[in-house]
Amino acid sequence: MTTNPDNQQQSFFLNMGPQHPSTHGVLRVLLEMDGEYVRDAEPVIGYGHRMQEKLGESRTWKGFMPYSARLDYVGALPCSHGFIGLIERMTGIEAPPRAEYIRVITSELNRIASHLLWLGAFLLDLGAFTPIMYTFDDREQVLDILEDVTGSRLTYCYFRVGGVSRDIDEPFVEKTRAFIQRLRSRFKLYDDLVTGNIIFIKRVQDIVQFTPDMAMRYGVTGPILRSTGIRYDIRKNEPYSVYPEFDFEIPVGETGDCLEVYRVRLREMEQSLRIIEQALDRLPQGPVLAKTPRQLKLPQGDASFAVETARGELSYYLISDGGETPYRLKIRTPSFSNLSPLSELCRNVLLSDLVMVLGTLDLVIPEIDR
Amino acid sequence: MNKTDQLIEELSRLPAAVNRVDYRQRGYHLEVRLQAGQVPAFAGLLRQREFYLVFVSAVHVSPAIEIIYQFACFAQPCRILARSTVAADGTLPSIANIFHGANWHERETRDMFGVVFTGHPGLEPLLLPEEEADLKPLLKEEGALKPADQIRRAPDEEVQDTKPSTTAEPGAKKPNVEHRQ
Amino acid sequence: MGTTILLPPELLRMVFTAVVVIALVFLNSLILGYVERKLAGRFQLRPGPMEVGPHGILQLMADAVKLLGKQFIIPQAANSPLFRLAPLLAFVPVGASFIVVPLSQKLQVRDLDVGLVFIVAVMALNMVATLIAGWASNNKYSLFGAMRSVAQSVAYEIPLLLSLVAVVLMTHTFNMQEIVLSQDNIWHVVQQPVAFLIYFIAGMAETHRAPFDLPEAESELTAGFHTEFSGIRFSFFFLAEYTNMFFVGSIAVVLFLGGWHGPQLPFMDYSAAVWFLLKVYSLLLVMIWVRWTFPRVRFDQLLNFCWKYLTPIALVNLLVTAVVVKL
Amino acid sequence: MKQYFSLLFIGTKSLLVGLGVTFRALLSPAVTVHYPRQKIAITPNFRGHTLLVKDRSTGRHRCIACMMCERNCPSNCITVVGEKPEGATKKALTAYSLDFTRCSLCGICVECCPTQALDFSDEYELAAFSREAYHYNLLEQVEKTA
Repeated sequence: MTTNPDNQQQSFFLNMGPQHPSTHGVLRVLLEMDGEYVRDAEPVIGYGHRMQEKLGESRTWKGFMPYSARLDYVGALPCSHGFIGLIERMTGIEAPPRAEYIRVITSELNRIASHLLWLGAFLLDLGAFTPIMYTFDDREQVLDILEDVTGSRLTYCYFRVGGVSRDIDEPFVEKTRAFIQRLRSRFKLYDDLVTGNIIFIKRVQDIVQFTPDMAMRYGVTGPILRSTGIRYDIRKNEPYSVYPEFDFEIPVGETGDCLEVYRVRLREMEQSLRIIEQALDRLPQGPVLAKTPRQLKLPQGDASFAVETARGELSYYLISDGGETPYRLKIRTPSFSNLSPLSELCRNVLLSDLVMVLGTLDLVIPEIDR
Repeated sequence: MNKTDQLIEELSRLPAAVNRVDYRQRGYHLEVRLQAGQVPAFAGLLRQREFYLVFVSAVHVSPAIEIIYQFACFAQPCRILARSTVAADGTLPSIANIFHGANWHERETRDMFGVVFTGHPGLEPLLLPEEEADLKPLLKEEGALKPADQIRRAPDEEVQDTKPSTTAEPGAKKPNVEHRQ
Repeated sequence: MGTTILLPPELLRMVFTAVVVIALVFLNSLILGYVERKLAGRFQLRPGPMEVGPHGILQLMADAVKLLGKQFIIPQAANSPLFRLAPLLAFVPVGASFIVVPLSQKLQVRDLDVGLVFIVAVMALNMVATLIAGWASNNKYSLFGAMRSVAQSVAYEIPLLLSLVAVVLMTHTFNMQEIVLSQDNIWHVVQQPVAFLIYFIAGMAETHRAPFDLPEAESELTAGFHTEFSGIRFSFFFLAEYTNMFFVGSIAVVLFLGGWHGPQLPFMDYSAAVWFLLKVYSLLLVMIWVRWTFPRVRFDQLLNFCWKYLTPIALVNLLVTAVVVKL
Repeated sequence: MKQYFSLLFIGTKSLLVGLGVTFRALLSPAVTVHYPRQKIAITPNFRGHTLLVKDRSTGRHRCIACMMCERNCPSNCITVVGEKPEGATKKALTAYSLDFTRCSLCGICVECCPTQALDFSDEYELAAFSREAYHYNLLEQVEKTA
């Protein structure tokens, strides 16, 4: 057992990952431990690094489209939404209203799928094996619906500049409505099985505290930020697409502990259902793909586009020199910033708590590493 | 006087060149141009005004690498994009002690561009392996490097007409023949 | 035993019973392993093992064959003799403790007067095996598992013993046969529901079953004390876990659920074991059910629960029992 | 003290409620499909690897070897070879190979094809021992199909 000679206390280092069941991918956390207590937790990232930003520079914007879905593969559609939105913003192309509605519906479905996966995986981190099967049961329904319209189940390439690649039909609307009904009735099951469970509550309540100040210092966004009581959601604060047309709330928590994050995520699913329902009710008729020129150059200059993914703010910043390929494409991913306060958060917590916090952060490692 | 106007005034006192831009075209509200030395003061100001750090990154243009900062605010829709050119010795003051999240962003920027942030608590490689610390993959090659004014949008320029362009596809996209049979 | 010479029929009975018990121990792991996986599947809305044999009943056989065929890897830095010893130490004592468990009036290898004391003593050995396994692996995660196991076992043995003592106070004996016979009219679970519950919870903790599976805790410690074990030696831990479960269930049945008592059957002296096994397995099903429902508790919570809830309640229960018995 | 017992009570109740949920699951039918004995219908919109479509009227593929798909492919996984036979005015397709190991199934090739010569297959059960098994020769495939 190696001990740290510089330290007065007898502490030792523990390598958690890159292959560890609860780091959700190839994340390594270097832990300085004192018994079972974590003295310091330093994330070591980059094992899944694919140099997406360089890929963005070496491909035309059209060629980068499929890559945008491979950032956050659990909630791929909002990521694509951001990239397509950016190109549309730069070129001034507008998608027809029906396409915008479809984008919102599919993005929100994807958000629900992502939250359901998180819910199951989070409980798996806490040692409950069964909930993940129930959430997967629900998530499969979403994936079936999305597969029907996009053609794939995980890494969609569905959004196009000026619209979407395929129109939705009546069976899609029916299936989605049926899914809304189903998920609403399932929340009771999750409440019974998880939310009220005394072991679960004792495991997640008051362990670590996310604060608004910490969120500002580290750029933490998404449900974790909202759990601290700050009502910040790109969909409301810097609305894009047709989000302003819907009536929905941004759920916020109070205390900013992991139980609040959990509650915020569950309530977000309900709000997403509300958005989908309204969008289905008001779905306009018309084309889903605007006429776009086959060769489309990006004008010289820069633009930014931020979207709210399931994990927080994802923003693209593109600089173009007027050529075929972007001159620089910066991708800001939410998990990158959400993970960075880990060392500050996890001081003097137990190893089990660290696993719980990692689960709360809802990390998608390829999105951090890009 | 609303908050944004106040902010613009405070920023100009730094002094920094502040531009209001069209959000619908650019995706941000304010464009700020900074001298390298003003960066910490600028970050400190935004920290007081309760902004959060979106990202720190860079772009390689001639004559020198430009560092890009983006900030946004939880309270009001105000997204700020700030630019600063690195000093001649390739360094820039770090803001990692003001916005702690900048720690990782600056480490990443050092990985990709080799920019040294002075005052950073530990500028080790973040994404790239330590043994390839000299890789700097996002630096442009000789032919691809553009002067800074070629990546700027002209002020008040309208969005370009989206007529079909007649130019041919670039030769660079030709497939690499030896990999595929 | 000294100068006592066993009579041939008695010897025959003992050998027969020993064979039955050994067969039962091995068979139990297969049955319980299958039942657990099947039930886990059913709890999770899936069918469970389906491929090997009808409804997958031969799945555990296939697993055993696979494990037998696997290489046994000893990490370079591991303490080799201890590392080899640990799996055996985990399994043999629990197997041996079945000597005193009365499956029916005649199906008991040896009826010790201090049967219960023997059982409790053997139970404590389990912890040593886990400690040795974790220590010898020379892996930090394994060591965590081992340490957790020791602390957990030490803590939970107290409420476990206190609940057993409550029954002993009522029956005035440590002899397993006599304890069962004393429940001819009424099972102790009716008189001692609190003690039964405490025993059951503490027993789950003793056997490291979820939600108390902290020494293994695969989401935290990857697999805890048996991270480094592979092949047939890994399967010994697996065997030990299921044998342990069966053992804890057996004790519960003997002490609280009237042992082999049940409706009359032909050859009651032997066949009553059916009632015994039925009771044991229904208890084990509850253990499986609990495992596939709850999240894992945290380590400090586990100990808090023991010291703040189980132990005081067990003490109060014992006190009340003592007073009632005395009156 | 009151809190002590109320926590004990609430906690026990919540655990029993949880057990109830899993017990109901035990009694309800499995939701999984016993693959490969059972299969679910695959959506017609599924995107498998691309295929050259056979034109019903001519009985041939529609590819004119314009190279649009090859040029637009983000992953550079398509190679189209077209030659002008002697005396002909148009190029004819002589080889169309798809390196499916690199394909990201984005569908750009299908969309940009001016003659609708490409479509997605519904092939999803893919397994092979070598990479080369996924270097598809689409021209050969389309000519083999009746």
